[in-house]
This record gives sequence, structure tokens and C-alpha cells, in this order.
Amino acid sequence: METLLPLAILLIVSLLLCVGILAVTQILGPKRPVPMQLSTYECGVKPEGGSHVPFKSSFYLVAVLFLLFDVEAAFFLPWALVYKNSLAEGPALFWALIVYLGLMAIGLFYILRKNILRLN
Amino acid sequence: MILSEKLASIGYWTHFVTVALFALGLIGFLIRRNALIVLMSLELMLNAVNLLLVQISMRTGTSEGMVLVVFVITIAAAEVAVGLGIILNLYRMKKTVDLDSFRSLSG
Amino acid sequence: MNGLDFLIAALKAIVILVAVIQVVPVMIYVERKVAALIQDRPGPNRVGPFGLFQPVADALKFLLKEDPIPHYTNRLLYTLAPFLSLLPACLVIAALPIADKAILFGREVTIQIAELDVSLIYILAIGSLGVYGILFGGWASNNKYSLIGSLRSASQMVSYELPLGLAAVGAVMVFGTFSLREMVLQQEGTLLGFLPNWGIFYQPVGFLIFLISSFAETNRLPFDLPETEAELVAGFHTEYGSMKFATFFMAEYMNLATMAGLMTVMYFGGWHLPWITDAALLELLGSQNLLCLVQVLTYIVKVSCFMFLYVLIRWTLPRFRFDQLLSLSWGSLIPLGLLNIIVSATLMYLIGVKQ
Amino acid sequence: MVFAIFSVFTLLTAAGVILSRNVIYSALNLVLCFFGLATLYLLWGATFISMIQILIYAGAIVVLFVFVVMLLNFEKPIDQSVKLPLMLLSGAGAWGLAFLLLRVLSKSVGEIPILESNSGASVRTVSKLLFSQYVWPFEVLTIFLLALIVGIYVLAKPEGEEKK
Repeated sequence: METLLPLAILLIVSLLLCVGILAVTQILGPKRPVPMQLSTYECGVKPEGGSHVPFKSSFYLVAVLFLLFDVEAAFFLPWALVYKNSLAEGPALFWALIVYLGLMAIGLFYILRKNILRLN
Repeated sequence: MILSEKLASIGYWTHFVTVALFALGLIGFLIRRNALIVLMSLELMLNAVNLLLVQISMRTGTSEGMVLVVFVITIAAAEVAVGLGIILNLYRMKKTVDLDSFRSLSG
Repeated sequence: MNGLDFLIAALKAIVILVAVIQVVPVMIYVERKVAALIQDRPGPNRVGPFGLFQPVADALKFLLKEDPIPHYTNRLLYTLAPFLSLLPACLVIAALPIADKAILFGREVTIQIAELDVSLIYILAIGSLGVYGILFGGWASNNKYSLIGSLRSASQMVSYELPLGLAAVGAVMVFGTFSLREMVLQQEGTLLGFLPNWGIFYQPVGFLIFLISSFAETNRLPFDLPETEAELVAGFHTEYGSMKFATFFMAEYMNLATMAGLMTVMYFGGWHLPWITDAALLELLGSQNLLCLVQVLTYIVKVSCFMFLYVLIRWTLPRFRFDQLLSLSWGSLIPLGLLNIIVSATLMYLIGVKQ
Repeated sequence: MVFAIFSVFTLLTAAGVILSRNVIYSALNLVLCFFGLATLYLLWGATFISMIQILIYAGAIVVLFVFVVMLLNFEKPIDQSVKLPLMLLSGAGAWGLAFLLLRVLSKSVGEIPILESNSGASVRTVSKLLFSQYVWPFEVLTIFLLALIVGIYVLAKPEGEEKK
């Protein structure tokens, strides 16, 4: 609890900083809206079509593969924490890693081989 | 704050938070027709379960609950990955994510 | 919990936050001067001696500009997005151990905002929230360029979070702890008699992966795809102006400082001076607070070296293409990170068996 | 006190998730809700779970949601015509269930005596348990994730092929 108190204060101060920045610009900045300024910026040319482009699923693929590998990478963290101290008790954790990393490498190899992300 | 005091705050009030979170997830699951929000409601329900597991784990001083939470989070990630993949495919066919428009499986 | 506790906590949080925010003006000045040096021009030299007050002028200018919210944008998210990127950048510094202990008001105070036992994951986790500012900013702007820019930049950030995490796993393995403070404490003394006992000598590959990923994670050149001025107008912040625009930059520079700080802590011994232990230094200086000051200065010097490296690289290397960027992460850095883990594990296992 | 603030915050944002008209606000609320939950875990001392919650839920899962929201183009909002009786019915049902659960929980979990020294839930013990007793479920989970990668490829492939 004691360790969280400075964190809480930091959260509050950061929030105040954000509000402060917003308020100061609102107060100090002039307000002279002109129509051109408030329209969508496309290099000065008149905006063309809707702003939401048809989607490319490769962005989705990057995000979803990130999600899956993030989960797998997150599992490494607790493993790494106990690995050093477990060495005295035998290689159980080492083999657990080999199996785990092997499976993860197969997954990675698969996406690279299938060229899912259209890398090349 | 000393430990027992901290744990005392894991009381009736936390049960209420847990079930309220679950109920909110359930309501969202039932009333919304946007597939994305339905999926999000599912996440809320899973999180209510996580909350309960952590609570029990802290109460009993064992780690089993935490390990289960790790598993639940993995399953949730998997569910979202597949769920959103399916939603994207459905959107490609129907140009909408309204669940009522996906009726091709019903008679 | 009494008033003194609260005072110390508040002092720690505010002083460190303000100190880290000072990185922004300093970096603006250094960046412009170095750019000028490399491009063979004088750079800022009008405001104050050697243009030293240029950052102040910049800040004033940002504050005094009109702050329009364009029509077609989603007003709430448009306003919120810069702060969604600033807030994680402010919060993330809580876990950095800047120095050991100081005596303040008659009690020992660690110079670290929050002494979490999971401070390494804390930085990775809160750091990963920075992507929302970019995503929401691009979406709310309702502009093709912003949308594409934010999608690209978010893809980049998430792709490079993985090697960052994997490199961190290597460090956790060596030190056997998540706590950055304990990591620094373990890096005291010398290795093999002549090298400082720093993490880089245990995890050289991990450090390299971490360094490269940190460039991409903070959207710096050579990975500054979010801001590719020539291709995407200005990426996700095309529609932003005035202080909102500056807020994105503040967040970027603060993230830079955090990354440099994290590398210092994990790979370069944090607050330790090389070849001299804290106990010997304390004997030399005679006072705990003086020792703490020396530690803070050491830390700042180490972080500044990294910051200067960032600036130098920004003005010397060309930009990557988007597919090159993704293939560098997925095709090289992640496999390398896995390889690093397995080699480290094997070495640790073999050394452990021998003992 | 702090605990109460953050639990109310969590519940409000959870309500925001299901009530927002725009999906992007739902996503924003979802992030805040997960952040609130992580804070609750942190307050209880479950630091590891708290950080994993932010790292995976807030940092990855919701990012995926936001990506999909940005990729899809919602021209007309859905959910305009939610029937009121249906809403009331499901609301009543859900809250009824919640009430039942609350009773069950306070009878079961609420009866568990609170341990004085709960050293059992530290990061280290959780990790140790995960890699000793639960190592096989864990490896099975990895195979499951591997299968998922293949599945994702199959799901997202067709559009990729059209692009060529």
C-alpha cells in the first residue's frame, strides 16, 4: 500500500497535467475559425470520397499475430523469473522451455513460410 | 495498511463488483446486436470470473487461482482472435456486423 | 500512514515527473543543434546565447497558437487522443530506479516512485498502452492519411513490442527478478576482475535487440513511419495543431527517456559507477545523500549517452520501408530473441551443472 | 476508499461498454475498464496478474478490437431499434441471476476464512506453480495457440489471395 501511494499521486499529477495543457491552450490561443481551416486536410486539394478506406486484412493479421505472440511471450516472463533458482533442482524447467520454445518456433516458422504478412 | 485490513476489504462489496460486472457483460451480450460489442461483453464476463478467481486466491493464500487466471486470459485472447477473424469474414460477405443479418444458418 | 509519508510520496512523484518532463526542452534543443551540425548550418542561434532559449520560445509558440477542432472529426476522441498518449508516458517512469537511498526528513527514501516487485513488466505493460493515443487520434481525425498513418504506426509499435519483451526475458533470466531495483543492485562490482559487472556482458544480443526495438517503439528514425512527412502528409497527427500536436511530441520524448533509462538499468548498471562499489564510494564521500547525488548524476550521464545516440542515429540513417520494417521485426528480431533465450538458457544450465 | 473508487470506475466503464452507441467508445471504455480491474488487482497485492491484465488485455486484446473497428467502415449505426421489452426482460434476467450469484458467493466464498499471512500469492510462487504442477496444461495451451495461428491464417487468407 505504501508503495502504491506515490503511484497514485503520479496518476493524479499526470491527469492534472493533461487537464492543465488543455485549459492553457483554450485560454491563451486565439479563436478565428475559417471554413478552410476546419475542413479535412488533403494537401490543399478538395477532400475526395469518404475518409474510411476499404480495409486491408494485413493490418488485422499483424495485430492478431501480435496478440497471440504477446500471450506466448508473456508466458516466458514467469518462466524466466524462476529459471535461475530452479537450476539446482534439475533440468525440468529447461526441458519445459525446449518444448515450449519449439512449439512457438513452429508457429513463427509457419507464418514466415506462408508469408502471411506479405513480407517479400 | 496492514495485511488483514487489506484483505478485509475483499468482502461483500467485492462480490457485488464481481457479479455486477458479470451481469453487465450478460446484459450487453443479450441486448446488443453489434457483433463487436457482443464480443466485448463476453470479455467482461470472463473478467468477472478472473476477478473472482483472484479474490479466492488472495483469501486462501494459494496460487491456484492466479494460475487459472493466466489460463483464462490465454483463452480470452484466443477467443477474441478467432471471433474477430470470423466477424471480418462475415463483414466481407454482408458489409455489416449486425448479428440479425446473419440468418443463413436458420431455417 | 501520516503526513510525512504523504509528503515524501508526493515529493518523489512530482520531482521525478518534472525532471523527466525537462527532457523535452533539452532534447528539442539538442536535436536541432545536432541536425544543424550534421547538415552544416548554424541551427537555432537567435533566442538567447547559442539559441539556448529556443525551446522556451517553441513552447510559448505552441501554447499561443489557435487550437482548432476541425469539423468532421470526432470531437471527444480528437481531444482525448494526445492525452491518451501522454498519460502512459507519464505513468511509465514510476518504475525506474534512479538512485539508491537518500536520507530525507530522517528516514530512508528510495529514489524510485513505486517499488513494485514487477517493475519491469509494469514498464512493458503501461508502455504498450501508448498505442491507443495513436489509434484513436488517427480514427478521430476522420482523414485518410491519418487513418492509414495510425494503422501503420500502430502495426509498427505492436510488432516491435514482441522483440522488446523477448529481450527483457533474457535479462530477467540472468537476474532472476522482475524488480528493476534488484537488477541494479546485482550489477555492482566487477566481472572477471576487469569488466564492470553490467548486464550487457551477460546479454549482448538481448541488448542489441532491445536497442533496435526501442527505436521503433518510440517511433524514431530510422523507424519513423508514423511521421513520414513525404508519404503520409504527417501520419496520424495530420489534423492536429497547437499544443495537442506538441503533446504527442512530449509523449514521444518522454518515452525515449524511459527507454534510455530502462536500457541503463537493465544493461548498463543503472546508478553504479564502473569499477567502484557503493560501499567504497560511501566511505570516500562520507554521506549517504552525497552518494545519492553521485548516483543520480551517474544515471543521468548514462541516460544522456543513449539520448545522444538516438539523436545521432536519427540524422544519419535513412528510413525503412514499411514491409522492410515488418520483416525486420518478424523475420529477424523475434527469431533472434527466441534464439537468445534458448542460448542463454543452455549456457546457464551448463554453468549450473558444472557447479 | 481507493478500492471503492476504482470498483465504481470499473463498473461505470463496463456499463459504458455495453451502452455506447458508437463501437469506438465501447472500445475506449473497455480499455478503461481493464485498467480499473488491473488497479483492483494491484490494490489487493496481486501484482503479477495486474500487470498481465494490462499487458495482454488492455495492451493487446483491445488493440485488436480497435484495429477491427478502424478497418470496418460503419456507415449506418446498428442497434437503433432495440426493443424495449426485450431490453427490460434481459436486464431483469441478468440482474436476477446476479442477485442469485451474489447470494451464492457470499455463502461460499464469503465463508472462506481470510488467511493472516498470504505469502502464497507472490509472483514467484505463481510462476513456480505454473511451471511445476501445471506444466502439462501449460504445454497443451501452447499447442492450442499453435493451432490458433494456423486457424487465423485460414480465416484471413481469402482476401489476401484476391489482392494478388
